[in-house]
Amino acid sequence: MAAKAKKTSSLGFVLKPMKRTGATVYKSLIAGRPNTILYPYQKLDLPPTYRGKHTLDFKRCIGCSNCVQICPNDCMWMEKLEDPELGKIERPGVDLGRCLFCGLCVEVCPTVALHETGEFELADPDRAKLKFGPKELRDDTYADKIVEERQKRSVPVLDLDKCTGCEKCAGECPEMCIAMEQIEGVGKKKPEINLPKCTACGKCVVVCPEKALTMKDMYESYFDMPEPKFILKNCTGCQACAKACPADAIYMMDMPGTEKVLKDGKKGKPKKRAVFVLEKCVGCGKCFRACKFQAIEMPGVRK
Amino acid sequence: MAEMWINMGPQHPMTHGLWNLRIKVDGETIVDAEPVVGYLHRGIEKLAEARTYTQVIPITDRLCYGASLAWSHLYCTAAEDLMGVEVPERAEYLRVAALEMQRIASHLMWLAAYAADLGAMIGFIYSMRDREVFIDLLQALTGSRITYNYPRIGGVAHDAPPDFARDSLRACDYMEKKLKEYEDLYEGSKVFMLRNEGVGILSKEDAMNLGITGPSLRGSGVKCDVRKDMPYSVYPEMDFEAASHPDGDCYSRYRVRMDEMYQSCKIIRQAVTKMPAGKWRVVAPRNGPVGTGIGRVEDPRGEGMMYIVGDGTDRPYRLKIRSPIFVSVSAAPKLLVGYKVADVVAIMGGLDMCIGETDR
Amino acid sequence: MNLYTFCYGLIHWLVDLVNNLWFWLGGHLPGALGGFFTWAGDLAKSDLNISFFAILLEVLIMVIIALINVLNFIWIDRKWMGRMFDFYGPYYVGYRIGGWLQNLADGIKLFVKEIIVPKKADRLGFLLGPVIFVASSVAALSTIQFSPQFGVLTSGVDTGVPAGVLIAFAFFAIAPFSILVTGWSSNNKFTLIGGLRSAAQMMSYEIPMLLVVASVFLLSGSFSFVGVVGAQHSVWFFIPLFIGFLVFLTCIVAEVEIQPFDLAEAEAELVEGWTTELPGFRFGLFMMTSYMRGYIGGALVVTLFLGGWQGPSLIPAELWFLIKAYLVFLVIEWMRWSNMRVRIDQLLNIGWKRLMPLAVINLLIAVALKTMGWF
Amino acid sequence: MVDGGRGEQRREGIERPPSLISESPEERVIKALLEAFPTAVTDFKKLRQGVLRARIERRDLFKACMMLRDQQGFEHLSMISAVEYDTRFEVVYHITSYQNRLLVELITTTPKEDPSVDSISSIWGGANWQEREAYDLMGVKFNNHPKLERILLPSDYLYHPLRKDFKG
Repeated sequence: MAAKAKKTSSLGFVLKPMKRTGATVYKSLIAGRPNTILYPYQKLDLPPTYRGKHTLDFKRCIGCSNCVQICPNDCMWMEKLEDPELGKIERPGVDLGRCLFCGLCVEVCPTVALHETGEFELADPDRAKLKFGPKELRDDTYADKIVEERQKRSVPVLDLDKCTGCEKCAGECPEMCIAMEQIEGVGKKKPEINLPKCTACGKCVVVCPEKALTMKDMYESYFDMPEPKFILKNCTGCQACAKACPADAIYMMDMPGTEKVLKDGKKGKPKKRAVFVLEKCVGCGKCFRACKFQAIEMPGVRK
Repeated sequence: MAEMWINMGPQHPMTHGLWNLRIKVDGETIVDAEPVVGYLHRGIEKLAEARTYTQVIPITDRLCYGASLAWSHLYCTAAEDLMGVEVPERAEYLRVAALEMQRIASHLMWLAAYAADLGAMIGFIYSMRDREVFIDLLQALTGSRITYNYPRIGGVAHDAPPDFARDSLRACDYMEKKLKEYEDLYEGSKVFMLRNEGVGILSKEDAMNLGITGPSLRGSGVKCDVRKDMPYSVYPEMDFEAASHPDGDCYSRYRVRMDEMYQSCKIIRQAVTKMPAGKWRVVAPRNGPVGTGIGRVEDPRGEGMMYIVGDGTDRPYRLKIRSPIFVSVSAAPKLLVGYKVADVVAIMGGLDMCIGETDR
Repeated sequence: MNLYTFCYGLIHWLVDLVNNLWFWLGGHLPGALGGFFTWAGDLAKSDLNISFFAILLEVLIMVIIALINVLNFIWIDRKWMGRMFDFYGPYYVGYRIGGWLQNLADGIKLFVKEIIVPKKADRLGFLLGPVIFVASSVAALSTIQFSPQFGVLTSGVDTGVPAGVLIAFAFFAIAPFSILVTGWSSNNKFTLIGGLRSAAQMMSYEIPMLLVVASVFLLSGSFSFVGVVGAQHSVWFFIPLFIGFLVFLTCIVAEVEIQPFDLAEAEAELVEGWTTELPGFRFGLFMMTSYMRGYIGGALVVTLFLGGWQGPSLIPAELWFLIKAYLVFLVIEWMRWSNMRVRIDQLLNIGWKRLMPLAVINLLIAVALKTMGWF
Repeated sequence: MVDGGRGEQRREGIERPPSLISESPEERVIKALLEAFPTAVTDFKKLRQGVLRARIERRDLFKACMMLRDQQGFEHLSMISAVEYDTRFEVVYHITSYQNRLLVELITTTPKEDPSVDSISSIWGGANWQEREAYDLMGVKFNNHPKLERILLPSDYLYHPLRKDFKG
């Protein structure tokens, strides 16, 4: 290092570079072939991580719109469709003319329904043809074919409709990671699972008499997703959030003791409230946007 | 002939981007120079204020086409400094390996442009051919060829592919063989030495005072390297030297970059062999705290710095980017005056211009 | 039988064919009209007329052969450059013949482009400059002789044109003038600098080149192609005049303006040099002509130093000449693609301080050889 | 206080005054700044190894920078960033010393009605364009700057786009 420059003699004026180029000619003309490939006819192998055009698995996608929200360029949108198999659904579409191919949408997808394939020859003279709606992106077999890199873990998932609040799961858990929590206004308890401590032993699932807990493979999220905060006094029980939730994490439960007394003296229906099962929450903020009464707060999420 | 102003740029083969160098020539001798930048101003600092911390990463990739990984890594270090996130060790090793590959790829691209500037198309083609080796490696690692979007706040996006270590070691061997070839091709040629020795001389004091950083500063005999001075990531555990050369002319800047490629090969070898197993990513908080964070790395072009101000929301309040070339190009009059028109390409090419980061 | 006698015979036959009609008309038409036709027939039959058209035909044949050669040269250059750069070169256009048709495709593409004259350009100079460039190069081309029998000759004797080499150099040296005119009239600073560089380059390289040529003339004692090549019967001149050979090769590279010395069109600092403003086919013509000049340069090197058309008589002399010219061209291209461009002051330094003394030394060697009576 | 062996790793070329090796460079800078400007310098903090932060009144900025360069060996100005807050602008100077491996973050505040600080482009030539950029994008004026013009945006542009009140 820091050596003085090699003294180049005048004889090496052109001969040394010519020696090197001559060696290349020998390599590419006589001993072998040139380094390039004849592109439209030969193609390079792309690594499996390559980020090209998107595909969407309709069966895995739950329509949470996380991909739309994380897109730095706003090039994705949710489209409402009717599918003969899946009914009324919402699925994302991509405008590849504006796409950065950053892959954040694939990373954030909670069910790994969205993938990026190795297809890169996307040029088209018509800009409108670069807009790929959900139907053009659909490929229900692609996600099963590739090796998944995302870490999966089995976690017990609660179906609150079946749960009676019997506390058996909390008693069985060897890691003591299930705590029973009183649901305010309902008078029932629900198990709250401390996911970081859970070892997926499955004992709580076995012990549950109502089969409300099931073991399910969930993908670990790489992102710190916002969690909804519920404000009971604003809730009117309108069910908008439960309908909007793509992950079925919101249940509506009756609140006994809030029945209005009707004119004929009978009691009417009790007021309902939303109950969140946060283990299932994907942090999409749809409930927050659906709620018209400021009963759900999500800091940092824009309406 | 009377003195006249010549606009070299915005569309000119010398500019490697979109900027304008106005030079005043007396015959073929330059008597005055004035760089004009701003043609590629995209307002990345303002864009970042409207995006969440994660969404900024692919935007910072667009700062420089030659070394996009270095810039997204810089952003991530600054954001980690702001949030206080600890990065897993495997992620740091992966980052260092990827960064050094990026450095080689960037220097090769510089070499390609420099050779083409001096008239040797052969250097352009050979450098681009060998850059492909590292681009392929980075493609397998990150999934993309130019804008990698690989570092994340709190780690990296993917784990290494299965044969990554083997391929990297092979690529390093290949590269060191090829670097010898380049030395014959350039230093072995008298014409190259004629064009480089004693051209664009910049003294040590001037270089430091004008804010020139990176290989151009080390080419003036100052042995400073952010990787050594304020070590980040796992650079303290790597055994390498900060290349420097005392002459301060174009040849010495060239020599520094060539030596840096050797050093980078050395670092890649160490990084892929020492790489521990484990997690490569931790979950970073969504909302940054109130406060400031600063990242300072050795970009392939010089000292890259970012200054983030957080206000507690999920978006940065202010992101300031220090571009090494923005400062270096302001020293153009000092470098150019007194030399010939043909030396403009050697001197400005020797600074490794990248307009994406200059104009932001 | 050489090219001149062949052309002369052909033209003579054609003239006779036409003259039958003329004389028939002259015999049958009355009065002054008939006399006119007879006079015209006599004029056409005259030796002056036939030899004039014979030489024109010769030039045509030579230029056509040269143009085919130039297409070959471009193709070879591209393939050779491609392999040197580790890629295939032209491949798909004319797939069966190795991409040979790519040049034609490029030519057609340039031909259909619009011809744009910059508004503030000097119109006459701008339009005429490239024409002079092309015309002088073609004129130089037509002086090249492939063998004593094959070339633009003026008599049936195989001694060639007297002072043919001198004429070739005279035509060859016109080009920088046209470059200067084009560069100035384009009204662009880059073209102006390119033109001035070209003028400076010509001034400094023409002198050593002609000194070396003088040494060759001294040894061979002749100005004509046949004389120069014939003098190399026993030993090719590049052996006794090795210094001169190197100087001449360097000067030819500089005159042709290819890579180490292509300062007039240095694309890095001067965009495209003096051709910056040239539109469409004018640029295409310039590209073609620069290869043509490379071909002339190679032919001159072969003639002066490498024994011309001499070689084992397994293959015809004309082919020997072409093979040698192609080889010289390949070496020049090899040098071109492995090297960088020098700066203008260094170019002049090399020209005046290195090549000039070497050329003088070479001339002294030639004088010494001549006085020793070895040649 | 000997600073772990870094005294031995002196750079070639740049001489460090030998009498000062015994002190840790951070402490030395703090001491010198406080001695020279006892009232102007506030809020000292060592952020991490080799990084210092100080706030300084804008009236003494130029003198402090001069002192840092001439006496403390800060040869290089890394970055000038202007940050807008509700009532003030902060101009942040990151100044580097190659010989001592130090980075000082010098923060100076200027009110919103009169956003101006002294130009330090006569101290560090590298500050010239960075100050122009800060003026261009944030509207902070630098007194005694040789050529305070817009640099990234066209010269007839009306706004300072990095200010928070600039919308699209």
